[in-house]
Amino acid sequence: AADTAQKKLVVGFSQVGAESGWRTANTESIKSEAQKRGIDLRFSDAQQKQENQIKAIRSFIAQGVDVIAFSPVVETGFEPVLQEAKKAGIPVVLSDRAVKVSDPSLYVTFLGSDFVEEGRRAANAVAKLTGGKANIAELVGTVGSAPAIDRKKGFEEVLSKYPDMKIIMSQSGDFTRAKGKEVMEAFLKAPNAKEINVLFAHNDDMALGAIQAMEEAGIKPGQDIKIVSIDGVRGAFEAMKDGKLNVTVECNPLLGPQLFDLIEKVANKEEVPKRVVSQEGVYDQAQAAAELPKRQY
Amino acid sequence: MIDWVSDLLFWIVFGSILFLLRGQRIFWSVGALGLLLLFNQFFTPGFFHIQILDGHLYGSRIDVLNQGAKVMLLSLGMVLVIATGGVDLSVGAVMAIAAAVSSRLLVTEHQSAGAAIAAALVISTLAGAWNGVLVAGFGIQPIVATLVLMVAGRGVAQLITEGQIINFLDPTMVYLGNGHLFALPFTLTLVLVTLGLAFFLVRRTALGLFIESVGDNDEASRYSGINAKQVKFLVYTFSGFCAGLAGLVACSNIKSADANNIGLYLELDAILAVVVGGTSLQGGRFYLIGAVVGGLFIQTLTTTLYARNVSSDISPVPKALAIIAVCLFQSESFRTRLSHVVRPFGRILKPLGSRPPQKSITATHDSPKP
Amino acid sequence: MANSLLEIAGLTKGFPGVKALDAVDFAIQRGEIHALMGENGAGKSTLIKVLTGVFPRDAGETRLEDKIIAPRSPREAEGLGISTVYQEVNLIPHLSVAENICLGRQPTWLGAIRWRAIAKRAAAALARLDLSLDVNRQLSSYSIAIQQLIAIARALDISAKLLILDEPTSSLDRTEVEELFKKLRKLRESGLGIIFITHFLDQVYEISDLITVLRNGRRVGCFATQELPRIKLVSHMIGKAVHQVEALEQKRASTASIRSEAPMLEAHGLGRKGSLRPLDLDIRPGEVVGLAGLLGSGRTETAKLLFGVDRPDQGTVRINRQAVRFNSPRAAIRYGIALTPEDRKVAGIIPNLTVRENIVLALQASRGSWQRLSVTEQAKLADRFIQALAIKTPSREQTVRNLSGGNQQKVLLGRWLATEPKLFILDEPTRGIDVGAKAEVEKLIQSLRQDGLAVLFISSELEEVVRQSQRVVVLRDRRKVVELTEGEISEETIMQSIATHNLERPAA
Amino acid sequence: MTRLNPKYIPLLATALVLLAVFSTGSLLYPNFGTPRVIVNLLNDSAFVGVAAVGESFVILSGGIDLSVGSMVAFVGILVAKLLQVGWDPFLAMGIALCVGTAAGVVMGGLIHYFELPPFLVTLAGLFCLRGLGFVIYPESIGIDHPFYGQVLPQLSILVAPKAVLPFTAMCFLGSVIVGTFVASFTRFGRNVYAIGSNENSARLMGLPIGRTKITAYALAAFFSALGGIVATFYMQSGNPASFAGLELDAIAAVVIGGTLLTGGVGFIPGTLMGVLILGLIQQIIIFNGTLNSWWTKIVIGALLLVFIVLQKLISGGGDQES
Ligand SMILES: Nc1ncnc2c1ncn2[C@@H]1O[C@H](COP(=O)(O)OP(=O)(O)OP(=O)(O)O)[C@@H](O)[C@H]1O
Ligand SMILES: Nc1ncnc2c1ncn2[C@@H]1O[C@H](COP(=O)(O)OP(=O)(O)OP(=O)(O)O)[C@@H](O)[C@H]1O
Ligand SMILES: [Mg+2]
Ligand SMILES: [Mg+2]
Repeated sequence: AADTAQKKLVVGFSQVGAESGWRTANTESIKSEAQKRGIDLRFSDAQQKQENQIKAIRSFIAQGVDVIAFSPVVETGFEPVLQEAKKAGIPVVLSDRAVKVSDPSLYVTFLGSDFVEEGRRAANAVAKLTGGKANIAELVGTVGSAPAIDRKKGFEEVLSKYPDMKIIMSQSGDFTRAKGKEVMEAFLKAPNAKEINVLFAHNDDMALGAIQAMEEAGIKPGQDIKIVSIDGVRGAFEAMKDGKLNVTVECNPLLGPQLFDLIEKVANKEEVPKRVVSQEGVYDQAQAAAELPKRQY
Repeated sequence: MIDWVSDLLFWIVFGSILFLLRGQRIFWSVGALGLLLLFNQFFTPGFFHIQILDGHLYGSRIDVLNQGAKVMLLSLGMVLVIATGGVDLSVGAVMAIAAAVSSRLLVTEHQSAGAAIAAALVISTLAGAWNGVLVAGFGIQPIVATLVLMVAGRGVAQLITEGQIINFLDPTMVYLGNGHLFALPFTLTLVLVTLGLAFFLVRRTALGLFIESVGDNDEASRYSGINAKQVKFLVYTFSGFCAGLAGLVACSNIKSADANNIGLYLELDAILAVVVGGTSLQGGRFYLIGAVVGGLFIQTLTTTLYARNVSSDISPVPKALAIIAVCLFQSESFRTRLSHVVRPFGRILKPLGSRPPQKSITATHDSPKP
Repeated sequence: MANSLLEIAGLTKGFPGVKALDAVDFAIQRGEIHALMGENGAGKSTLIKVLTGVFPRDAGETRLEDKIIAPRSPREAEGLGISTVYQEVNLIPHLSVAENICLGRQPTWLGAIRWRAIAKRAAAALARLDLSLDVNRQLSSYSIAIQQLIAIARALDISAKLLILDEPTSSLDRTEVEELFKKLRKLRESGLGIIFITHFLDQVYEISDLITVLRNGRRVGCFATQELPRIKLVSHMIGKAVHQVEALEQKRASTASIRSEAPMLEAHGLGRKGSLRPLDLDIRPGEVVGLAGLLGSGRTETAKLLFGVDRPDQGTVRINRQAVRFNSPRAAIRYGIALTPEDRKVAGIIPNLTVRENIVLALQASRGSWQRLSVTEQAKLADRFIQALAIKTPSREQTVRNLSGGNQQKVLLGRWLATEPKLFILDEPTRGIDVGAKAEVEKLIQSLRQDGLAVLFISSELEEVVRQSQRVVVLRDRRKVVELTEGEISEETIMQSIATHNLERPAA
Repeated sequence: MTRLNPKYIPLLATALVLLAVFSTGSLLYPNFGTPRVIVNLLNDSAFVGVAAVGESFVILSGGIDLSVGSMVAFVGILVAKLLQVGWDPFLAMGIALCVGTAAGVVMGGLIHYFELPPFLVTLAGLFCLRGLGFVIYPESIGIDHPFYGQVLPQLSILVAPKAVLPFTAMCFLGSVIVGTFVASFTRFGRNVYAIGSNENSARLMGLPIGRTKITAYALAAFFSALGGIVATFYMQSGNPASFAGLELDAIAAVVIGGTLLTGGVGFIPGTLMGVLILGLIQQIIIFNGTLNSWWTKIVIGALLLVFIVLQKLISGGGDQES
């Protein structure tokens, strides 16, 4: 045990990809924290593919790292490779997102936000903004992706409690600004477009695209149509400051410090809780100006 | 009332264009576009609604023109590449590079919009030239040669933006993808100018003939004294240029450069547009205008699916079926089979399908040779 | 008659703009070799293709052994006992010779192909044509003539009732043809019916029993070969009276010409390892130099080296006394050299472009892409050669793929004539073109010569070489063996020099 | 033996490149040149590999199949769903294979009878299968059938200390063997080559064009479906959104393996090597462990380029151009 204290801790981390500003911030946070603590980080980018992630984990096992951490692309499908990790005696820490496994001992702990909860928070924000009367247009994330599924789930769960709030249009915007704009343009041309008074976007990027579409159609975003989105990236705060976005539900990407606290504990065989929730808030226009300078991503 | 008149006018114009095109290869692509629009006329409320907003036209059909500009631009480059018997998978990545370069210069390096746009176009043209060197110079199969840039190019774009989404507000840059000229989106002008440029390049010079010849029989072209390598190099370079333009339009559209997502999977749409436009993937004869019409068709399809609120889960299915249907009608053997089965169909399709005996040379290659 | 093998009645087939077959009747007996004759584009190949189901027919009836048949694909035709060698070699270039012969009927054992057996069977099939090749080599590594023989070997490899050969001898030299005919006679004795298409009158008279003549898609008549004088046959084919035809009869080219002393092209020690031993060759303006030799003797290789298709690895080339070096056809064209390749399918036509585009192609290429020939210029050029070479096409906008084989060849000639070359290398230029056209081409060559053009003429027809050339270079085993001048040129001397040098060759 | 038949040169070049990649990795990183890494490689590439074997047939026939990725995902979710509602695993797999093959027959039929471009038809196949996957179930489903949990792990062989050859890898190698046999030792296989090289000549030679083409697409679909089943072994789950873009990996592997995209030239073992080269490049990058997201892409592209050019140089310049 004295030996391990001397040796550099080797951690393999498999990231989902670099698909959004949020993800890049997440990666940066993890990398810089590892460097700060002098940890030998083996970083691998899965480019949004689960099979790449499985390859990386298997490779980490072959390389003989001390701890494996990863942000799973999807919830299922990791059982066999986690079994291998367990056999090789390497502890696994999940970040950002959980996995579904029959045997919970396959990972030690999970740090991250709760997408379903984010959806619920967004719905509550909508209720607060509109007093429970809303015709909602929804910009869904990438079809089949975990955040899209869970955020929708949480949102609709709360919605069922408000009879006067309903989703009247829903379409995927692929989590991107361009698609968000394109889909919003189409929404605004529907015959019942006038009824829309709320936009719920599964992430900020799509909301920012939609805002442009509204402006081009001569609609005031944030006023004519209230906008609620998720993530809390810098661009969203800027938009809120300008009054174009109403609420963003934070989903904190800066998990580095919390993650390595956990990893070091795990490496030292200390007890850790099975579930650690990252600290996140819900921000509205009133808080935007104060919060903006603190956002580096 | 106004809508009613403008619709009627639209259909009269469209109908006459179709009538003029009968017997030509692109008749089927334009016809398919017409059918799709006709469907929308009756079944998608609001699709044909058009109004004037801030001094320019505003409506779904305008969106199609504006959003479709990217695919139309790409397909102009792609159609030439395909005509030489190749394919360019890297256009999506090159779009991202162009977007990254321009916005980085604009925002981080504080350069003028003109410089940023010029630099982006130069670099994307160079990227295209790189593909050209691999294919023509080293003789690597086009699909692998361009796969290299497809994979690496997006990385380069992210490297340039350092993984961030760069936002900009420069009016010139914003105008590219959002501005209006003559009450229509400026992107339409951009497409038409590029089409004109391509048209000049291939139809006013002999390049078009060389491209078709190389695509049809590489060896025999060499024997005839055509510099096949040069021809191939040129088309990939031009494709890079077109991708650069499309990339500028794409980032201008959303006033930001999102290196990871700009142009993602758009190479597929561009190839589809070319095929829908009547050009064979085997190379040889190509149809520039067909490619543009193909691009419009695909965008109309996408917009239709959005407008009809078809769930994204299954929206690929109707898209696929529509494309197959278009190509079935382009297929000579399908038409013959159909006219055997359904007699009255045959009577309608026959005069449209089988081309009339050639009288004289038509001015451009975009008309068919029987 | 009880012997009747195949009867065709009222067969009709139209293409857009052309009536390729117009109610054609045809009949063949067992044990008969029946020649099908006609000008380029008369409909011979179409008749074969409709008969064997490549094209659907518009009307008509076929009976094989009194049973009505209507095959919808060559495969079905083969199943009915009709084995066909189509015009142009139709084999798979990337596969080995052995496989090409056995494809589709490979011997198998429990579903697994027996590769050894294939090689053996292929070798045996080739041996029957007196050919011994490395059957494991890729087909494309052999010259077009050898490929033609391989295609015939494939057709002979099955036991059929009817054998159809569409211009099988177009690239073969005399000895090869004789071997083939020997084999055909044997097959005739065994009761096979053979349909034979060619443009060589000699061959028709040598082998066939009956001749059916087609003209413009119509049957002119069926004649017993022995009772039909040559001149009559030609007059039936081209539809002119006998006395008009007589004017066509070719004479030995006149030697009188403006011959400048300075050679247009001189090659010294030109060679390439593995394909051609170093050889000297010079051609003067106003002179036709014939290149004679057997199959694979290196004639095509010589042409390719001179045209920059292959790069020579030794020797020098001088054009108008200036040392030049080219490594691409482009460069050669710049020096005024033109080449019509022997394999027109691979290196000649651009199949999906129009006649007009094919004709202007080389000229346009030499002018570069900026100086585009205007559409009217193109049309004028195309029309000029369509007329001059009597290319049979519904319009200049017809895709070349849809032309008959001989007319495709004429288009290629037109392509190169349009560039007004100084040296014209013709590799089997008369391959597959009809008598009338052949005479036209010969006349053309001579008139070009008189205008001061230098011509290198390659042909497997010795008679033609003799008639055309002022000098003949004889090749053997990829080496120049002798150069015959003016007075010495005759078929006998050429044959002799090939044979003698054969004996002289050191045993290696 | 006599001298090497020139048609094997591209294959040899590919083998040399494979060797070069592996040695590069072994030299650079400890633990790289171990049996375990090789076994991992086979396991990780298994489903792409199986699909690539099928893809080879279509490419050899002069066509292309873009529906691979969607097919793998579709079969995955189909099997997972059927198991979830309590079907027998073998029955579920059998059904999946049949449905997959049927889709291939339909695509082949459209291509042959209506002369539609393969690119287009199979792209439509890609869209349709993806959509149908979502129709079956829009989210991922884990598989906890005992066959997967207990039987499968037993079906592996210890080939070296710490290196277990799993069943998925065996499926992959088996597919390569079967594919090689079909391509080289059956009439169907040879007809595929002939059609890919020159369809018109093949028709005039009396080969069965339609049957061969449709069978080629059916076979490709069968192998893709098998790849989907192997993927369920690999991940013990099905997900309709997974494996987007897998077709490109498969096509790249086939082409890197020395097969001409224009058809008619290539070998199935080449595809095996192509798959392994792509897999090794990824392994090198994972072992490196310091590249960030964009450098990963750039380095993959660069390595791809280096090895393709290397292969081109070894096999002797432009000789294999069609
Ligand atoms: N696929 C086709 N499409 C259109 N026209 C065709 C096609 N095939 C042949 N033709 C036309 O049919 C006519 C007869 O052609 P065919 O090939 O039968 O001539 P042929 O007698 O074999 O001539 P040759 O001696 O030159 O081979 C020609 O005018 C030709 O242009
Ligand atoms: N009898 C033969 N045996 C083996 N290979 C041959 C034979 N004849 C020709 N070849 C091959 O065919 C190719 C072309 O040969 P070459 O150019 O010398 O033919 P050629 O003299 O033009 O005669 P032709 O064109 O009539 O066949 C050569 O590469 C050679 O390998
Ligand atoms: Mg013919
Ligand atoms: Mg020759």
